Amino acid sequence: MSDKEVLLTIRDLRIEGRADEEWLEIVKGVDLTLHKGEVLGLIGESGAGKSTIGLAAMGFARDGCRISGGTIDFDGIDLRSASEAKRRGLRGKRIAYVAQSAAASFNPAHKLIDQYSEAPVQHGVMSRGEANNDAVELYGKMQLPNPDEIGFRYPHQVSGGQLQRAMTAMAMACRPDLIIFDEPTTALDVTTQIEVLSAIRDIVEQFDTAAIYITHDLAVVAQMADKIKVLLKGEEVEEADTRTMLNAPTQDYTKSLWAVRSHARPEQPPIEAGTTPVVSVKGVTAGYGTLDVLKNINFDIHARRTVAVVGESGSGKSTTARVITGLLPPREGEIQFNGQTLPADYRNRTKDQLRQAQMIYQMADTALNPKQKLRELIGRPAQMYLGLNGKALEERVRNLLDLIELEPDDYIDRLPSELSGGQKQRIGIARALAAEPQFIICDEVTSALDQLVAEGILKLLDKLQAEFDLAYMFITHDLATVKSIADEVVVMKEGVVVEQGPKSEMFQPPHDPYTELLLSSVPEMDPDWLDKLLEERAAGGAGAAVEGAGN
Amino acid sequence: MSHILTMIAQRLALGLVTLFVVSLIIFLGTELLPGDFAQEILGQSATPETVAALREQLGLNDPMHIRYLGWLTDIVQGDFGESLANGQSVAGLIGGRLVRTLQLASYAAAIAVPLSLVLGILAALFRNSFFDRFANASALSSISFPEFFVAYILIFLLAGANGAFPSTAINISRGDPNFTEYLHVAFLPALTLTLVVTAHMMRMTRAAIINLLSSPYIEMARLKGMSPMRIIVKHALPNALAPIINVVALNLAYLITGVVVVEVVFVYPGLGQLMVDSVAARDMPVVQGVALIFAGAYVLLNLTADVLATLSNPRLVHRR
Amino acid sequence: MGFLTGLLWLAAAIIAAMAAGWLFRTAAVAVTPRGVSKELKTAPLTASFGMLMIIIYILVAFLAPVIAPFSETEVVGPEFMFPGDDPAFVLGTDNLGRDMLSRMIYAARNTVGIAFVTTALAFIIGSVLGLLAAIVGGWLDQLLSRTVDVLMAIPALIFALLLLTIVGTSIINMILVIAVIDSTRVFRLARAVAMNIVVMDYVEAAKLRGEGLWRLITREILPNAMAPLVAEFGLRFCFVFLTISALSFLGLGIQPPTADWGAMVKDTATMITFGNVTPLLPAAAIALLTVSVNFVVDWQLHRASGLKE
Amino acid sequence: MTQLTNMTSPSRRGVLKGATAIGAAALVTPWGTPLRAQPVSGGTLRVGMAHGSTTDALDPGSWEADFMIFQAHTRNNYLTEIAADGSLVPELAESWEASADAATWTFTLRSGVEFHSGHILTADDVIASINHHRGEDSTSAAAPIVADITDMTADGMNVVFTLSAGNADFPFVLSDYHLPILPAQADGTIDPNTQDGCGPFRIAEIEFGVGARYERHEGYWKEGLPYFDAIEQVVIFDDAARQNALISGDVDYIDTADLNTVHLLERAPGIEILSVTGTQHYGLPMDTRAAPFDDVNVRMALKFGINRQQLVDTILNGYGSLGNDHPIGPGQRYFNTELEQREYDPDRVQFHLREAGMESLDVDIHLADAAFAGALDAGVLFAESASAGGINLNVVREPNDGYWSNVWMQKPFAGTYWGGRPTEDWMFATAYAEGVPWNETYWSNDRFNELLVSARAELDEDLRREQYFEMQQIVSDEGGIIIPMFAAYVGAYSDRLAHPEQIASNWRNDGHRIGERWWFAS
Repeated sequence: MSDKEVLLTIRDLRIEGRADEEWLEIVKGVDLTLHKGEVLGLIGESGAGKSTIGLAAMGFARDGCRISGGTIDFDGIDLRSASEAKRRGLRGKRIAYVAQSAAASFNPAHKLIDQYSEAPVQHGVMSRGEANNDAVELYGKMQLPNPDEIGFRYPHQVSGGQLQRAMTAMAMACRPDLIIFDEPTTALDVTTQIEVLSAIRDIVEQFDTAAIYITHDLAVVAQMADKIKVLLKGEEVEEADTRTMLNAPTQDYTKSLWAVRSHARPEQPPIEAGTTPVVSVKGVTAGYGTLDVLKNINFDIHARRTVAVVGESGSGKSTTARVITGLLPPREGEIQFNGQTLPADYRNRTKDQLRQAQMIYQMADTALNPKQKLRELIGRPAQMYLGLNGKALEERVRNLLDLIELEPDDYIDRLPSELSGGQKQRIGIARALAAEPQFIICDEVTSALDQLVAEGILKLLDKLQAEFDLAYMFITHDLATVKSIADEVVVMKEGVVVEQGPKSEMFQPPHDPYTELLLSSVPEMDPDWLDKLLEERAAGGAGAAVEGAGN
Repeated sequence: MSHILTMIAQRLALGLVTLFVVSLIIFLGTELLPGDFAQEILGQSATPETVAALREQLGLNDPMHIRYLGWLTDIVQGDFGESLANGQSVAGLIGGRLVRTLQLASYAAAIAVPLSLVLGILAALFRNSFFDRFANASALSSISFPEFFVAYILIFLLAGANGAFPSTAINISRGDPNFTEYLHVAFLPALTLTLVVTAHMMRMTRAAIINLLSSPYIEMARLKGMSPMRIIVKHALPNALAPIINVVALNLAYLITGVVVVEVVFVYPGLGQLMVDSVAARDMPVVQGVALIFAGAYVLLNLTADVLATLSNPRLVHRR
Repeated sequence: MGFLTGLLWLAAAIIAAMAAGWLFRTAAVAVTPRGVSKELKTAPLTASFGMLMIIIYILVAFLAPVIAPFSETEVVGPEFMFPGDDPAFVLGTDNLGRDMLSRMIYAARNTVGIAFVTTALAFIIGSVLGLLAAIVGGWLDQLLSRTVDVLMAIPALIFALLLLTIVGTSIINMILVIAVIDSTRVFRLARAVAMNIVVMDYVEAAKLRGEGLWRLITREILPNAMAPLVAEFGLRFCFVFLTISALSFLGLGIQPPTADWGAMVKDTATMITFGNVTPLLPAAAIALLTVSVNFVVDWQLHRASGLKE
Repeated sequence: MTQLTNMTSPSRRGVLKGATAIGAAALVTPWGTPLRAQPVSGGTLRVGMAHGSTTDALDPGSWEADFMIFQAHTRNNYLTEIAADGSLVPELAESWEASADAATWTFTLRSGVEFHSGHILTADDVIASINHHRGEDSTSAAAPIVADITDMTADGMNVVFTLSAGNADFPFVLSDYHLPILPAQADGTIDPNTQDGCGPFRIAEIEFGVGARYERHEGYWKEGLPYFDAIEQVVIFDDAARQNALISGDVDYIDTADLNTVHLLERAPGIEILSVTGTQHYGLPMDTRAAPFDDVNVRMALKFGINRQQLVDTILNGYGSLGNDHPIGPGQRYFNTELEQREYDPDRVQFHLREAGMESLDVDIHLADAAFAGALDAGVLFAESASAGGINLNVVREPNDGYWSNVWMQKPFAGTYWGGRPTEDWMFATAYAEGVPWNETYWSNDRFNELLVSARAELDEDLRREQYFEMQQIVSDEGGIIIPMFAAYVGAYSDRLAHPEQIASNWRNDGHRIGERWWFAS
């Protein structure tokens, strides 16, 4: 690779971000060299400064950030000293960007093809007609269905995986020398992720475009990058070519990243026959309007057991949770709690019934009232259900903060905005615990978190389960998580339970075809994994179902 | 598109109900006012005998519900009735004034809407700059002056002996001016109204746009190398249209229904004065007629706003 | 020339205002406790100026009897004296020969007080109902929303005129009537804002916890709906002045001899057509307060929006 | 909201002998006084008026606002006319004759008077026009003033009126603006909505509450009149707008100038101010049945507590004169010149309060600017001055809307204004006699009521004067109304207009007859 011409050189890059009117350094002297046609993977946890560096490669800093030091040289142009107009001239034309969420990054008001042709037309690369024809061609290359027609749709009419491919096509519109991919598949289901990854890899190779591929997922970056740079808190940990990095990392931090998936829950003894499950979902059919989202769902959850409900978006996992909590009364069937039928609507449940079933949400950001301090967030259920007040309440809150491993004195008067993502999720847990429930629904609680952090949360949940005899229903799309935490697994697809049983059975063949597809789509830390998988599927394996799995 | 037509039909039906309730409220409200038509029209010269005779003659002695039902029966057949005061048909009384009210509202809107959009867009583009704050402060100042006072200041500055514009719109009631004459004569009233409504629309435009600037698709547009102006106009504005359209509709409704003070100051014969006079005289058929027109204008403008806001949102036009 | 001089004066006024704002901010940062001063440091000059002005208005309102040279109602001199005619009357006298300056000072008390109470009431009514409609939904939402639709379809001024004539003019009635009419506007905004908040997980969590309606509204939704409501408060506050002066144009409004800026503008407004600046004084007092309030509101809104620039 | 009739000082000459009056007046011109300059014909007079409503109507019984009263005199003629000097002169009636008991009146009509429609005036027109206001089911505001007529008969060009009782002032009644002569229809009634008339101008166009346009009536019977070719009348409510319209030349004449700024208007180039004082007066009536106003000492305390000069200076800006708590103006025939002018006197206030057994007095006064222009300010000044004598007067602001039905004669202490009546008898009988509908103070005084009846029939000039003097004394000292000021009619006009030397003071706008009395100077 190094025999090729150097395209991008970054030296001693320093970027500051503003917090409370003070400037803090968030990127602390990073160097980076990228040759033409080369793909660099940037990995690190949130807060490592990956995206910020990626954007800085375009001479761009987000609002509230500023590039405070170092040089950025793109093909002989000093991006720091260049005029804004000159930088604008490069963006979209010679350096393009593919954002994490295509759904949010496409302008909802314009058709895809108009957004495609905007950059080439505005930068004077092509006429509008040429750009439109080009779009169709690239859509085809990106393996989008109906390439002639799909551009004339609005973003909301196109599925997430397709949008992400359309965005990659859009980035390619001016045939840039460099593309920044900022976590392009993070928001996608595993089965969709594969298509997008392969499409991106093909097109980058085809046009010999250099790329910076930003992600927190090691297995993904292993498929995409020629070389990998590991970042931690705005500083480089190490850089090496992909295979070297995977096989022989030199730094402890890197090694710890590589070793993440170590948590495994010990096998639980089988449930004695005749034990009354804590929660029992019996023949539930439910939906919105006339549409049935759930069809005849049945499963039990016992004390001290974790049931993982797995499926891709739209499979009905969260709807099941809504039925159990009483937010969505089922059309048919019922929910039993310790053998007692619960009123279908939460408004008809007693305070104690409400207390017994708690929920932890996926997005801690929206699940915690941003205007309440932890004292109130955590204390409220205790106050409400257990009648604690004054000193007793304060004591309880401190106790709960201890349980979730946050220093009470330091945190009790903080607002959610003053916490990190993992800490917020811990608060969600503490809030659920405060009610002293028997049963907790965990809705994708780790999917928005970095792996190390997620690991910590899972451990904590395990510990708490043992301590308080809790029953968990664990909703997730991530099979790795299932492996590490579940006792039993329920696989759902399009509102139906496809397969269910103890974890040990589920991860052993033979599988239901859908379960098979899910399992095989989980990226592995092998640079050749994607190639092999695609080959297998081309040969007529489980890949036949891939297209149907898109949302 | 059929769901939009359904929405329009539903909203029109709802609008009819609104009109009905408005007419009921106005009727009851006017009934509750102290004094009735006979007393008010005779004023200080009322004697018990003449008041009684007038009531008898106009049927004001009938119970309230009979009179309301009578009016309702007529209105359903499209008959607005006649003024109690001078027997002129309400439709005739309203007709000419409605046209003039609409003319003035359109004139003011033709200045105010583009002006506030442009100012709002510029303020969003140069946000927190001197221009932004100055435009904001000026707009706020202009709406903190009462309308009649704004009118007087404009008259003082732009009309009078050597001013460029007439101080009153008397010439409009003197005869039908042609288009350019109209623009000249009605300039000051239109400008006054413009100053009154611009601030609200401008601030909303600015806020609606700025609200979107942290969206990922705006960042995307910036990363595609688009100019700030293009980002605001092509990327932010289309998505900010719904709240802007809404506030524009509210202000247009105000231009039609709320301009009695400007009418008075500029001697502009519009509906507002008719409404105030009729309320003062308890001339129920006219009050009801004008109230219906006002409520109707409000309902229609709101409906139009909602339809436009829907049309501006591809998610609502092109369902999956 | 006249235009240029005007421009110069304007520039001087702006510079003076900003300087005052800067001085105020510096002083305020120095004397306030750490938490507050940290917030204050973030205030732009416009907002500092706005805060300074609001404080001055409040001081003037509270200290009116102390600082006013004459009483609110006493006839102290010949009518229509111009500023400068007599050093005793700094701003001249009004149409009855009362001291303009004293009236202006007392009016701060009445006008600001009434406008504030009215706006606050409108917000309490409008936002509680709006939040209620959003959170309860269903028939209650339909009922409230349709009612508000109907009320808004009636021109506000004419509606106010009707209601005030029915219930009689007194300060209390006026405050109630304007507040009720204004609350329809607040309702729409509050409902729209709350609609976005009620779908948040933390509201769902609170509902599932079994929280009562009142607590949902006051603790979960309202604090998060404050920013847009506060922004609207700034504008509504100013519209209340206008409504009061428009009502006095129609012969309703604040009782004489109570001094009130809106009515003072109305009483002397005709003078402006002869180039006499008397009515500009109360009008400017309203405008300055409005602009100041909105500067502060804009700052708070900007902070709340989290848009960092 | 305006008065039924407004007229002044029908002067010196005995009204009974109407025919002689013509003879005297005819020496100058029959309908005016000596002219300042030779009138010129032509031009369109544009008039801006402060009052006029979209609820106005053509029916003469409903006329109330100045807009319609001006229209009335521009389009119509009346049987009698009050000349600019205040004397009663003939118009459509050439002469009139009364029986000895003044209960039967014979009016001889002018012959050959042509209506705009070409119709020629007959006695039937007169009977039909007056009948329109009579009868049980009359809705006319003028019903009370024609209630005394029991019968009317036509005899060629004579009309004989029979009254229920003698009324020496009857010819004055027929000049009332509600009583224009309109053409009779075949069934012997008038069409109240007709636009026909026999006045100097015909209606070309009229839109209520907005304006009207009149064109010269070529067949007008008054020789050489009118001078203008056409008149445009526009309603301009707003004081500033009206004055601006005059200054900028959009109108030539405005009927009302804002008293707050009239001194500024006066300085404007080419603008003249027109001010006449007549019988228009502002009052503050108290309900004499209600405590504390049932005590004459309380009433006196309040009368002494008001600073009349201050009100005239401030509220009227000097355009008016002091009132003496009775409704008779200084220009009237029997104005009591011997009555001492009441002055502001806090000591007397206290004296009368003590007499009433009070230390201090707390009362509410209910006012709105609908009562009279500046009523609220007047109330404020009254409260200020009264406080020195120990009266705490609280001014309650009432809405303009509905003032006359809701506040006036409903609240015990309010405001009022009267355009006045051309004769003392008419004024007293309208608002001071016991039990009459507009006795706004619910006042009753035996001696006064006695005098009212005897003075009406009294033919001896000196005795009559004596009786009216005493009545004024009684009203002033014991009556329930404070009348602090007589207000001038203040208008303004462009100096391109010219007018006769003497301007009528019975009404605004030269008795609302500027249409036929004024002309353009060049």
